[in-house]
Amino acid sequence: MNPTLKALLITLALVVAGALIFPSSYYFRVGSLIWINTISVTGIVVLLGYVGLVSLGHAGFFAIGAYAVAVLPGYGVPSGAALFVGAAAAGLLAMVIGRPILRLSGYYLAIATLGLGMLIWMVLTKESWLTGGPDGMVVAGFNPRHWFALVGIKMKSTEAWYWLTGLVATIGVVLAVNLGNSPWGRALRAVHDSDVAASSLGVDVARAKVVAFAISAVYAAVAGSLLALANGYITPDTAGFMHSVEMVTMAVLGGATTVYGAIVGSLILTALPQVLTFVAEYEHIVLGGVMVATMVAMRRGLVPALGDLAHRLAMRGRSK
Amino acid sequence: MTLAKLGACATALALLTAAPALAQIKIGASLAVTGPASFLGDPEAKTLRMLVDQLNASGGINGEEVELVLYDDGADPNKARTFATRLIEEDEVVAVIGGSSTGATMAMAPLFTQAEIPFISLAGAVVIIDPVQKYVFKTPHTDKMACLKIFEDITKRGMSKVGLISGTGGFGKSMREQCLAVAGEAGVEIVADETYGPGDADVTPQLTNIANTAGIETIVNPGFGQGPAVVTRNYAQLGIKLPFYQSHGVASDSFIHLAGDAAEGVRLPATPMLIPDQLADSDPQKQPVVSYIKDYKAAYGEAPSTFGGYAYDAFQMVVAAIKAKGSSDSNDIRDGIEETKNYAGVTGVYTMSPTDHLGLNLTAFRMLEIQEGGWVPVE
Amino acid sequence: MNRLEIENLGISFGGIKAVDSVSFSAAAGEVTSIIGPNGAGKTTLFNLISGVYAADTGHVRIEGADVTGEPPHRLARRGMARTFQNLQIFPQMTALDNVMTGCHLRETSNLLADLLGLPSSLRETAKSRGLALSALERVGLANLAARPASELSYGQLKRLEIARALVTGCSILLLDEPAAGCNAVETREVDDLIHAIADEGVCVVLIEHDMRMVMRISSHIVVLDQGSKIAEGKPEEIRDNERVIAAYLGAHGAAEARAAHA
Amino acid sequence: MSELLQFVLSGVTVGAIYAAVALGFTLIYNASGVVNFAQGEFVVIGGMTAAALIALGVPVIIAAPLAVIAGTLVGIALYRLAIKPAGKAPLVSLVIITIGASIFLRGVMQVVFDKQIHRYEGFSGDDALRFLGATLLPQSLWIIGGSFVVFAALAWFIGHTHAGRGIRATASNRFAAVLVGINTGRAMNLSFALSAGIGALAGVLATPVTFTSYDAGVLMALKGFSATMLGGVGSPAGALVGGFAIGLIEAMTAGYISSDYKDAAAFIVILLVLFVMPQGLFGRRTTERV
Repeated sequence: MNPTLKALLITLALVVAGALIFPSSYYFRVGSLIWINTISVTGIVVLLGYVGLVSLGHAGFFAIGAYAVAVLPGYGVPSGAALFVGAAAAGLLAMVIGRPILRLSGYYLAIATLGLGMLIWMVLTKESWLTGGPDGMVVAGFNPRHWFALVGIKMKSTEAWYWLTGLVATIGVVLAVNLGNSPWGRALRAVHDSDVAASSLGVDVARAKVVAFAISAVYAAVAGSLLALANGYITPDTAGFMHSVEMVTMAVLGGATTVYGAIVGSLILTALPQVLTFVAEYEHIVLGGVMVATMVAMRRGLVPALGDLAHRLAMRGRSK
Repeated sequence: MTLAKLGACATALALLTAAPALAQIKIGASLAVTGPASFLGDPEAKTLRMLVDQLNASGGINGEEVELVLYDDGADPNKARTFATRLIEEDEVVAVIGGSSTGATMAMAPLFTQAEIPFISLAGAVVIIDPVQKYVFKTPHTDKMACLKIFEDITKRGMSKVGLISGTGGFGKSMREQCLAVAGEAGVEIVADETYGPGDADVTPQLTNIANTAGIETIVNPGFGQGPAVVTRNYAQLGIKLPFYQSHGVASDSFIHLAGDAAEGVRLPATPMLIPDQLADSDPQKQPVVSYIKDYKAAYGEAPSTFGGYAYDAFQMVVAAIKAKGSSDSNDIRDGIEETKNYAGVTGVYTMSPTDHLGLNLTAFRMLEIQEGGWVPVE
Repeated sequence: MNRLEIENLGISFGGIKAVDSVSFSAAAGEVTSIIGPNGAGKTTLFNLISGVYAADTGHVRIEGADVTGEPPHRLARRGMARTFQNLQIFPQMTALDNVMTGCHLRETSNLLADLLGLPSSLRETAKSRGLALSALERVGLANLAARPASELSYGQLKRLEIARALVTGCSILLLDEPAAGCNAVETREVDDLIHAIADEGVCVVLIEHDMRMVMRISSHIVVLDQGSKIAEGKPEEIRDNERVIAAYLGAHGAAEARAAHA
Repeated sequence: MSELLQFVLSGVTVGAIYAAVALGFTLIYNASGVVNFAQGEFVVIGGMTAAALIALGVPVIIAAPLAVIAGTLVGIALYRLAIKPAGKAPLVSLVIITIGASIFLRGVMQVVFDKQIHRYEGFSGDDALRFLGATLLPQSLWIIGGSFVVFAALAWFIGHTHAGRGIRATASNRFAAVLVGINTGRAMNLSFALSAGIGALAGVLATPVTFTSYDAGVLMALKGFSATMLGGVGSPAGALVGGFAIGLIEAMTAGYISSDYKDAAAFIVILLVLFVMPQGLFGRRTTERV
């Protein structure tokens, strides 16, 4: 099947399936968080899975999107437009800062991106006249149920958010799949496997890296905007180090080489803390243990590992 | 395959969150039991668990048992909002206590307002109750009140030039801004304004700058956690002799323990919980303070902190409202809380009204001074 | 004017001259071979020519234009392509995708079209697929097109790299031990392939250890030893050059050379 | 003048802590190529264990070595249970494994110890030393001395002992090291044990000044990682210089520019240095083999 169509159908099917089985608004709320995370993690897949660059600072871009919809409406920009401004700002910042940063490799790249994220976090924390400081700020009301009401569909806010985030995530996944199978995508994946070979084929490696960095920054910013609007409140912690780590962990746990890894990783790491509330005291132990165990047992992540398993079973079935 | 997993996951969620149907009255809580604000959330959670056990042991409210549904939001507003949804939709609680932090509180408040469930926050910032929201209350004093109380003491001692050194965490930052805002009306002047990070190990550069400021008469340190203890130690290390004020953020014995001898002479506004033995027998707060401390020590082997006291008062007001109204309907409880009059809690004496969802005034704060490793009221 | 001209090219690593002032030129339609014992600096020379390393001294000219210091992707635009001694394939891609990546410079769709999956992007991909399939056909790997590159054998990967370099439409092709890991039959096929490429007018520069192959297909041979050029000339001149035989081939190699001569 | 001296002393005290943490990063990186994000937890394990023992009445002289041993054991466990089974995992997997391990250890400490902030008295008391109008806690001298002793011991160990050479050989080429008969498993075990021990020692020395709590490791790891990368990963001298540099940058910024942005200043300097020197101040410049 055409990979674009396949991605569209699978993601949409998941969105619809969730809506069909969720018994209450609470589930829709968790569902929309899963889709918001899917969006930002899909950006990580483009950066890490396609090009092989590790960023420990993407929460900074996420927060740029979040604060764009929080701050700009106060200056007369409507929320919808603010989302685009935030995404553009994140993409632009990524392009400007990407050139010098992406020359670094390995752990040096990790510390540089980490530093970038921390700097954004610091600005959001200190400049309280604009951002409300560490306690955060209210995000002006925006409710997608009104959109759905316009076309005659009545639903609760949490459900409307679920559908909106699910649809945006679907678009994000489809775009990433398109990219992966396109000329640019091949260039990016070539850089992942061997930047020397890629450049010998005419790929401008520095530019390819910057492009992927910017694309993933835009994904993070869009996710950030949606989270801020859905929560109605935002704090600088969205830019924090642990949030950056969380995004990368979701991608790697699910399988960073494929967008389906982004979906599965977001699903597991978003739902897990909710499941673990009954052992709240041990949540950290379980979460850390899951991270270590998954990486040790399934280095490439869940989706590729399960894919391999299915492949092997199929082979064995055939040989019988 | 992924679909099946999602289904399985949802089922697991449903099973795990399905609560036993024994309890009659469900009270929810979302607190920062772990994470950077755990020294708020941890004693708060312990207090609530203890109070619920006590209440049920003595027959519950109006013969009905109380169940506490408590989640750990780690002071993360995003998590808090999810738990708020869960408390409303899944757990169907009639009232909610919590939000240890301002961020978590503000993220949850709109949901409880919409669901018409009374919500008593345990966080400090004044924005929670100003402007008043119908379903949102809080028990801790505001940081603005702490500033006013400190400035009142400063002017009483004939000083006016103040140096601020505040933590960059939510508490310190918010209180710093309130202090800057009310300085003028309180008759003091902020002549130095420095900050430090929550995990900083040394703040002698900042303190050196403050001490070298011309005309400075006293120093105020808004903040909580370990920061103020580091500041106090550095203060002693540098040999600064100016009068030194801490905030209610460190009103617990562990501050004296961490700061050691350096804490001698430090003043701070605090609740009567720190001085149970020095309260007059006629003091309406004496009885609740003494019994809370006794019970908490019996249950956990350590003294409760001021923060646990916020949870104590919130819970008692909810219980009182249910008893007074003879109903566990959310709107009745809300009305009951708003009608609270002269409730003598461990934090202060509360009188709520439709225009005041905190119900405390400056008298709730006692100005204390640390002398010989103990708390002494200076008024 | 030769298509590729190397003049006094040199680089040092930690005080050791890995390549010391090497000069030679290579013409279009010919195969120029670079030989020398292990550690002679052959691959380092390739890395200098193709822009992977920045040279300390000397110049590289393509069609008379000085391209010294240009990064590899610019040189690729000027028509240079190469393969690698230590394989630089894209193991996570299929064989076909590996070769399609070589079409990068031919592809003209923009990023937005690629993200949105617009027809212009899909057309480019289809065109590249066609080119890549015929290149795979040419190197004899068409039947493995859909296999992940990581599953191919060493000899197959060597040829995969050649196919990938070919689809760039290069006018200068640097081949670093293309026949390594090939059996006799496969070596013969690679041999024919290189001949055919040169006959199309491509300037081929070859590093190879298989002396029979070098003697058979080279028009011109450059001999390196310890970073310096010690001889240069036509195959027969090199074969008979006593200095090369003594300094480079040694006793064992001398016997081999005589066998090739016979 | 006394102002400047005070800022320097503050920077050196804090910098010595960062340097000690960074030295732990360096050793593990040298042996395994892993930057261990759980390094901060070793520091906390050292501090918390010492604090718990001292609170029980154990004298410092016994509590401190026990705390270091506790850290060492956890380090070996980390290697055996998480790093070794991961084999030659890519960098990002190792980052997640070590961060996962740090979250895990934090969870364990929260249960084993508590969520309170802890401190014990400085080894030579808490009375400040004064000279030229500036002050310094005696414990700062312990920390500064400790970081230099660790640095010297590490340099000697790696350069001049059989086991140390084994670690170095394992780092540069594990396969070749096996061929020449070096027990690479032992070298890896040793480097994790030593590194954790260094971290725990840093915690034991620093806790009277920095205090400690179950979740203090995140900040320690961040600062130590920053110092490591500024100095150039893998270089003990780089770790030492990086640590002191960051401590001094923070103190000077707080003293002369703005305490609000002192942490930002450190990150800005790191970014600028890396733009000019992509391998840090003392990092090895490598040429890619193709």
